[in-house]
Amino acid sequence: MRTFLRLQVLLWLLVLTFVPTCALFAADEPAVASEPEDDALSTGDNAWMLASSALVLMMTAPGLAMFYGGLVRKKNVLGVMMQCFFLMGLMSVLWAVVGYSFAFGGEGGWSWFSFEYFAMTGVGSEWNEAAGRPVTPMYDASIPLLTHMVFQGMFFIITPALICGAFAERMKFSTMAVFCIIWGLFVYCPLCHWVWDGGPLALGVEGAVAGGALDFAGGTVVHISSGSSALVCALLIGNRLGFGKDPMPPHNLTYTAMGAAMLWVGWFGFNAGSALSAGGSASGAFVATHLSAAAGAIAWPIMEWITRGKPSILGACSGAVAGLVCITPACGFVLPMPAIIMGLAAGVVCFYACTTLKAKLGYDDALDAFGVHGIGGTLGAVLTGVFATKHVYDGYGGGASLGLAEGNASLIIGQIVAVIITLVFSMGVTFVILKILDATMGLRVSQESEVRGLDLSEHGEEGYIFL
Amino acid sequence: MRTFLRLQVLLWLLVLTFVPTCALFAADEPAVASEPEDDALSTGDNAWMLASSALVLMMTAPGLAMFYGGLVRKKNVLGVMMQCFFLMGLMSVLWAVVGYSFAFGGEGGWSWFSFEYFAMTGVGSEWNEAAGRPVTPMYDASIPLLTHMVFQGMFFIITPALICGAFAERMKFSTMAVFCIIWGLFVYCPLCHWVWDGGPLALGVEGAVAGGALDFAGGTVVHISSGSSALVCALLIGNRLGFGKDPMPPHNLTYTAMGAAMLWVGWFGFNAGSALSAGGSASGAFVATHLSAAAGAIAWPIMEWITRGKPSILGACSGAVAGLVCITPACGFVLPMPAIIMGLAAGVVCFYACTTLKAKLGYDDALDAFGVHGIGGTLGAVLTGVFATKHVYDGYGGGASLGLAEGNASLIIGQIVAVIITLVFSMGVTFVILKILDATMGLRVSQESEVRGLDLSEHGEEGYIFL
Amino acid sequence: MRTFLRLQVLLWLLVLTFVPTCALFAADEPAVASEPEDDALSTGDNAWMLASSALVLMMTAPGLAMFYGGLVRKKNVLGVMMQCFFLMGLMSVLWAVVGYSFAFGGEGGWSWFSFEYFAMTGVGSEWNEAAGRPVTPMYDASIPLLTHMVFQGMFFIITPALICGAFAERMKFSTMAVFCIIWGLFVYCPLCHWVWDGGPLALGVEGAVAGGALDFAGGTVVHISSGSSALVCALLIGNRLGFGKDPMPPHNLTYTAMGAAMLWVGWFGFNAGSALSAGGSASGAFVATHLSAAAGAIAWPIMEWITRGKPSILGACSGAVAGLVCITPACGFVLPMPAIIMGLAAGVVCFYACTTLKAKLGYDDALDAFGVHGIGGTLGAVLTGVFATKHVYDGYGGGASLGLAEGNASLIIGQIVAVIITLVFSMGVTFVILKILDATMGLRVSQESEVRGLDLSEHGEEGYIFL
Amino acid sequence: MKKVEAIVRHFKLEDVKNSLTECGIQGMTVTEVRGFGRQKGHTEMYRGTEYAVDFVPKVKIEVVCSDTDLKKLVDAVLKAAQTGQIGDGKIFVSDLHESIRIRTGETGEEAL
Amino acid sequence: MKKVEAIVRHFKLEDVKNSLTECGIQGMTVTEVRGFGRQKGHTEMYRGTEYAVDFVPKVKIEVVCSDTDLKKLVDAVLKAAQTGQIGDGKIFVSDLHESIRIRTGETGEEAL
Amino acid sequence: MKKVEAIVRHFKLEDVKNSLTECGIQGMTVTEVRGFGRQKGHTEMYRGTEYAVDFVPKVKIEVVCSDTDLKKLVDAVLKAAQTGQIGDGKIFVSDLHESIRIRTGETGEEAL
Ligand SMILES: Nc1ncnc2c1ncn2[C@@H]1O[C@H](COP(=O)(O)OP(=O)(O)O)[C@@H](O)[C@H]1O
Ligand SMILES: Nc1ncnc2c1ncn2[C@@H]1O[C@H](COP(=O)(O)OP(=O)(O)O)[C@@H](O)[C@H]1O
Ligand SMILES: Nc1ncnc2c1ncn2[C@@H]1O[C@H](COP(=O)(O)OP(=O)(O)O)[C@@H](O)[C@H]1O
Repeated sequence: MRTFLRLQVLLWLLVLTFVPTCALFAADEPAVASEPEDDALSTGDNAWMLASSALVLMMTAPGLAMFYGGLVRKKNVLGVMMQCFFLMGLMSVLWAVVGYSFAFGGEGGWSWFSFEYFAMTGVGSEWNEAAGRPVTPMYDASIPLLTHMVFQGMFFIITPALICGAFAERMKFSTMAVFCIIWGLFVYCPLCHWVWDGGPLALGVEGAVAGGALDFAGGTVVHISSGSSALVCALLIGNRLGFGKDPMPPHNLTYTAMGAAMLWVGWFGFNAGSALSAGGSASGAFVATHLSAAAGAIAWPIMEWITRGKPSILGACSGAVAGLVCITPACGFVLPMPAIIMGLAAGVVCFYACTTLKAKLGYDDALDAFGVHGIGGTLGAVLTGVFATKHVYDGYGGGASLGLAEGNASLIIGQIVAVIITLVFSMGVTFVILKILDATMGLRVSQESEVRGLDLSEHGEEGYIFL
Repeated sequence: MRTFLRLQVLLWLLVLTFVPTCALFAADEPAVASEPEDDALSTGDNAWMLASSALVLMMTAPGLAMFYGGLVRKKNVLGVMMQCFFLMGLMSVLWAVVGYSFAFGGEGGWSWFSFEYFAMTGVGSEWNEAAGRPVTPMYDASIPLLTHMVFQGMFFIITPALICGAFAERMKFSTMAVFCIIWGLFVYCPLCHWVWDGGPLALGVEGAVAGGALDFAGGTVVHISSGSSALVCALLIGNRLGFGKDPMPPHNLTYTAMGAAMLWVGWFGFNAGSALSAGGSASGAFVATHLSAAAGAIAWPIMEWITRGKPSILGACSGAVAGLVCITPACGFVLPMPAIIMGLAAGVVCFYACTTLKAKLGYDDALDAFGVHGIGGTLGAVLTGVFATKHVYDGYGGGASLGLAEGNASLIIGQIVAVIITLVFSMGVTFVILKILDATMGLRVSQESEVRGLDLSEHGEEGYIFL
Repeated sequence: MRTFLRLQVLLWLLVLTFVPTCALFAADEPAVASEPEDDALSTGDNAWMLASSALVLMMTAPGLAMFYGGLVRKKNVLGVMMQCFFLMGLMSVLWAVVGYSFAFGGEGGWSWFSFEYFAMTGVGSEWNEAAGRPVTPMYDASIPLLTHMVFQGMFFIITPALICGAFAERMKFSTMAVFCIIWGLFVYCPLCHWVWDGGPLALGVEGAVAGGALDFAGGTVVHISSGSSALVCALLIGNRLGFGKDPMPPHNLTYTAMGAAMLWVGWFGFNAGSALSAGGSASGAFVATHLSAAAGAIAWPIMEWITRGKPSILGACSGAVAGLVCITPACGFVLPMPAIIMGLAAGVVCFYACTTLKAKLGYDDALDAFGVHGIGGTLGAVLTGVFATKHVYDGYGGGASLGLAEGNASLIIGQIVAVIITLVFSMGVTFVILKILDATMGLRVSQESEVRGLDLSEHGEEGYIFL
Repeated sequence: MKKVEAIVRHFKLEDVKNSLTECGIQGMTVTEVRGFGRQKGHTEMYRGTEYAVDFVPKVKIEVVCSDTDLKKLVDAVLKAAQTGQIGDGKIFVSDLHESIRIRTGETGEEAL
Repeated sequence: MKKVEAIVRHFKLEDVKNSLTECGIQGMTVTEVRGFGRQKGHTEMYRGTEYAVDFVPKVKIEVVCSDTDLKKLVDAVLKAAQTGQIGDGKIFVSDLHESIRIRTGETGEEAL
Repeated sequence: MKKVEAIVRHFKLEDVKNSLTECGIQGMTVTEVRGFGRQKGHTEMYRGTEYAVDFVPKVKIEVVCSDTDLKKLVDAVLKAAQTGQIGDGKIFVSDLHESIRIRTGETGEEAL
């Protein structure tokens, strides 16, 4: 068993070393003598996009790592932090080798297996004989392809990391890693391609399903996909030992609160960075993001105050995250006040999803990845169809009405269809992946390991040694 | 009692939902067909301002939340973190609905109740028929109004959050929330209007009091106002139970140190962002900020070293914050070396304020909000009158001398007058607000709740569950 | 003894106050009436450089402070955090007064004692009579000298802070401070001058040693210098009491992990900021940095997995840092895929350095400053000579081959020579400094203080009071 | 009166508490301890240095009871805490001289 | 010799310590414990899941004293720790066989 | 049977454990405690407020042994824990009524 594991690991290492080595030589091909297009690079846009990329990485760790880490029991704190941290490594390498190519390479349409950018071909800069200097390929007029690649790569990290909330405290680390690789290539990449690379879910693309949908920063691609997959994970892996019997309170809410704050800060990069520039659109997305988070951060604890007499910091944090999730697809299309409404709605709806609904259904989505990201993302995608406005984004051209609130009903239909496709696709593929992994590697640590905690059993370390 | 509370809460929720809904339709008014002015938008300036806004939010949480959270006793750690976090939600929504309009709307002068930007009217982008695209209103030539609004909104969060240091470990959460709302609208907004929106405290404005004053990033508006209000709070709410008898050491200085470091980092956004652009002024403010913080971070522990034999990390952190506070009004007007002097002065003066002075007077400003922000802010405002120089800012036009060190005595008089007005106004209004709240809601939790700690009694949660 | 200390401290304080005061008047000299050159300032470049400066400060604290703080025993957590925090103050003031002038003032060549920028002369803005406004001196066409100064100043903080990892848990605080001052002026400044200010170690400079070397963001200047000095420190100060006998596990790996994540995020400022602009070069450096960190973050734990059966979070963090160190000299010269190879190599090599090698040699480099920064930096400097490519940087002009992989062997020779010079110089000077300090102040705290822990004995504080 | 000290596994605390309250015990005091015994600890590895962590986290439950309740109580603990694996823990019983309720000053079995 | 174990409220520790030193006690040992008793714990609510936290934080003070000092000592604790509210805690007294000062090897009451 | 409670310095735990296992002891239980005694605590200063921290961190080691092993055991602790400085700690010995191994239900010295 262990030998098998080691072999497997060695294999990976070889592959990981091999692929870039090949690419190294691939990149050594004779440089094309075309005219440089990078004169149009805007340092302002690039400055913002680089800062945004840093902010989005900060969301996964320390952000999500602390947020999730604080919510589990002490014996599993390193387990979840390690999942986040390791994914920062694993998914980034995967993205550079094939992920970016799958997601953003090739033509539109359903198929997503393009090797156009395989191992960063054509992404890095190249000596340009005509210009007499190295030239950086551009994504569009204003930022380098490299910037676009690395910014999008940060999304490829945090999306599977969000799922880890569902199977926290019991999943095998090795299986988690393999799951995230496959999930990334077979769920994230296609969705990303369909929505953001002119695929059949994008608004305004010819032949788009139900006219296509709007998703500014990842309501469908990131949150619905991860949240719904998380539900499948929670169901297939089963409840934690002692769930519903033993108390499993968050072991360090100070971490959770600080993690939530970092998520909030980092989300500015996530959402306003999705403008891919530093103009008015980025400012609008920034404001909408902030106000929705703010509204969520008060709505949830106020619900607690009303129904239970006390507002909690976990409620404020959960509400802020719910507000952030909900505004994600909408932030580049809505005005500030509707952003507040969306945040309030997210706070109230996710509050019920995580308390009443979850309790009724009895599944153990340990850290509420589904309740917050699945439900909040769906709500956000639908409300985008309501509040998107021509005042912010001229989606149909010529200043035609956009959202339901402006009197146009077609967008919301596209939104709902996109949500359904995302839900069905994500959950279906996740189900298949998990079934296969369950049969081959096994999903869950042994009962003994679970009782001892993942920190010791999976990583041989302890979180705190305070004696 | 509890029913009353609930009703109250419900009411708020309604108001909060209602106002934006109105505004939604308000924003739907026919778009003006004016020429777009946003061609002059500088992506570089906007990139820096968006990054700065993110940095300033980071100051409140994790920054201030960790800084303050570490200083209280373990049983109140969530209490102070919750205050910071909840204010991030509450003050932001308030700012969008009326705060920004009060602070930056309408004409100059003493009156500040303008509804010009009520519920973000005229702030968000709007479909522009003439241009055939949505157009973002600009603050001045280079950044959108939205950016200015959200950047200034971050100040509206952290300023009341600073006050929380004074009544930490004993204030009722509900009263704290109501207090901050009223304080924001009746202390912060007018001060902001008077100083930064061409009001009677601004230098160079016709009819300015005593010629007006300089305040680059909030010496008066943020630090003196919050610091002096904090003193009133500490006096009116009274000392913590057992103050002076039981030991009340900081429960987690590692948090305090990390929070202080994040405050330092975030303060670059606060100060250099106050240039509202990314040119030489921002660079100068950045450098002055950094050097003053640095000087404070060594001055305070060296004072401890001399007087007590040991430099402490709490001293280094306190000194850095004192240096940052002190340079805030001055950072855009002084050269690097005077910034070091200001930092050294702040470290030494605030050291005495927090140790000797406080001990003598015997009030319980739990986390030294007055000693650091009140005293440090006052010192900074006065020293701005000394060290401001025409080499950095041409305040009077034509290269006339600015500060006392350059031989001009009129600026420092304006500074001192502005300080006095701010002190009297802030403390007076705070006193009235607290007296009213004391009579209606009560300021303080019950004795039993205080003994148990705010985490459990006000929020029903525990910070750490390490068993 | 104590009186002596106090006197000493007082003296410092005087000097620190005196120098800037002089400078204040120095800066008051009649302004030159030259033409302003700051019209060429790029707000985009400056926006990115200011954000980068903030990011690099964040690397020292909270980043490094948490990373190192988590690795020591609980009783020394404040000790290491204080070292980081205090250095943020001390080194910054030193940099402004003389450091920047030594490092970047004057002509090239071996000598580095220039007082060109002494006490910020000519760095801050100045009233320009011709332009009728204050003018900010520029570093090169696009960013102010002030920005360059503060960005480079952040490096001057973190470099000695890295060394603290070697003598953690036993060094006297006062000696540490004096050591860092001398080391900064006599090791860091010259190296910086030789490599980055057109000195004899820079590629393409006339008379460069062995043709000069490439060091984009500090492989030699920062990592080899600090790492090798760290080894000397560890050897001269001796092992911790009980080393090899008592268990000394990291007391808080959650801090270490979060600190490593912040280092990763901050390193984007360190490396991509070293482009000193926000164009394609910054994007390329950003991507290389991210991918190398990612590769390191998987390589090290996979090595653990293979050799010991379990991947650890400390391994993932160490690997990420190793990858970051290794790519530092190379990030602006290599393509994405070679960056992955360099990260993998760094993960594997540093893993062996910190486990097998260190165990064999038996020195107590408490936090592996040498194993990670010394070894990783050396590896990176050499591999820069292998993978640097004309596709990214036209080092020799005209698109001539650069690295060994492109067929040019001369660069790698320059790299190796630069490494050797850096190693010999840093270790030699460090040895001398330490010997002198050992004879005068003493390097190590008393045995009793070491047993009690530095938090109490050196600073009179406790990290956590959780009772 | 007798004082019973039971050292049990961490995750059995909830069960033991329930089992004790079922058999009528109204009070107990719990302490976090670390135990050394036949059950081996584990090794932790930090950057190549291996540490043997010999002490296993356990929970100590102290209950004072009347001599008559002793057997019932011991049986309750035995039943609830047993897994049959090495490391289940011990029960130590000793005599108590006196017990006093601080609130009222009551002494003896009344005070329990 | 007697060993006195007093389980008291957390925020009474300072008072009890002072009270004990006043009546001449020169040493004691304190442990953090959690108590279960008449005083009910509290419920905590995390995202809709309610946990009953039955165990209340208490402090255990152990003092070894001579038989003659016993009464004085018990009275001192009683006085300092009493609030009259449920949850004030208990005092347990047991016999001690021997006590030794590690530093000197002294035994018996000399060792205290 | 006897119960030995040794309160020792924190950094002596490893030594005492080794010394005990060498003399054949197979089990012990360790608790973090804070001690008050001749050894003075320290003062901590936070922003000008000085706190006297009277309680010094110590470790309590509990070992149950047969009457015959007692002397050997006490000597082992004495030897390993002594530094000769004030604050070395105490050893308290009391009688034990019964001991039971939870896993098997064995009682008496068999249970140790
Ligand atoms: N002689 C002893 N004195 C005090 N505590 C003991 C003694 N022996 C065992 N213990 C405690 O009992 C626990 C369980 O003992 P162990 O030998 O591991 O398992 P088992 O009792 O099932 O054989 C230990 O962790 C320790 O806390
Ligand atoms: N039988 C017992 N054995 C051990 N400890 C007890 C026992 N009964 C009570 N205690 C301890 O005494 C504390 C106070 O007891 P409680 O019943 O809450 O209040 P009171 O003693 O005022 O009635 C409990 O928290 C527990 O730590
Ligand atoms: N009477 C006592 N009862 C319980 N514990 C005591 C008593 N006296 C001392 N101790 C414990 O022994 C430790 C060492 O005692 P101390 O007086 O400081 O040193 P020494 O024993 O060397 O004189 C104390 O910290 C305390 O934990």
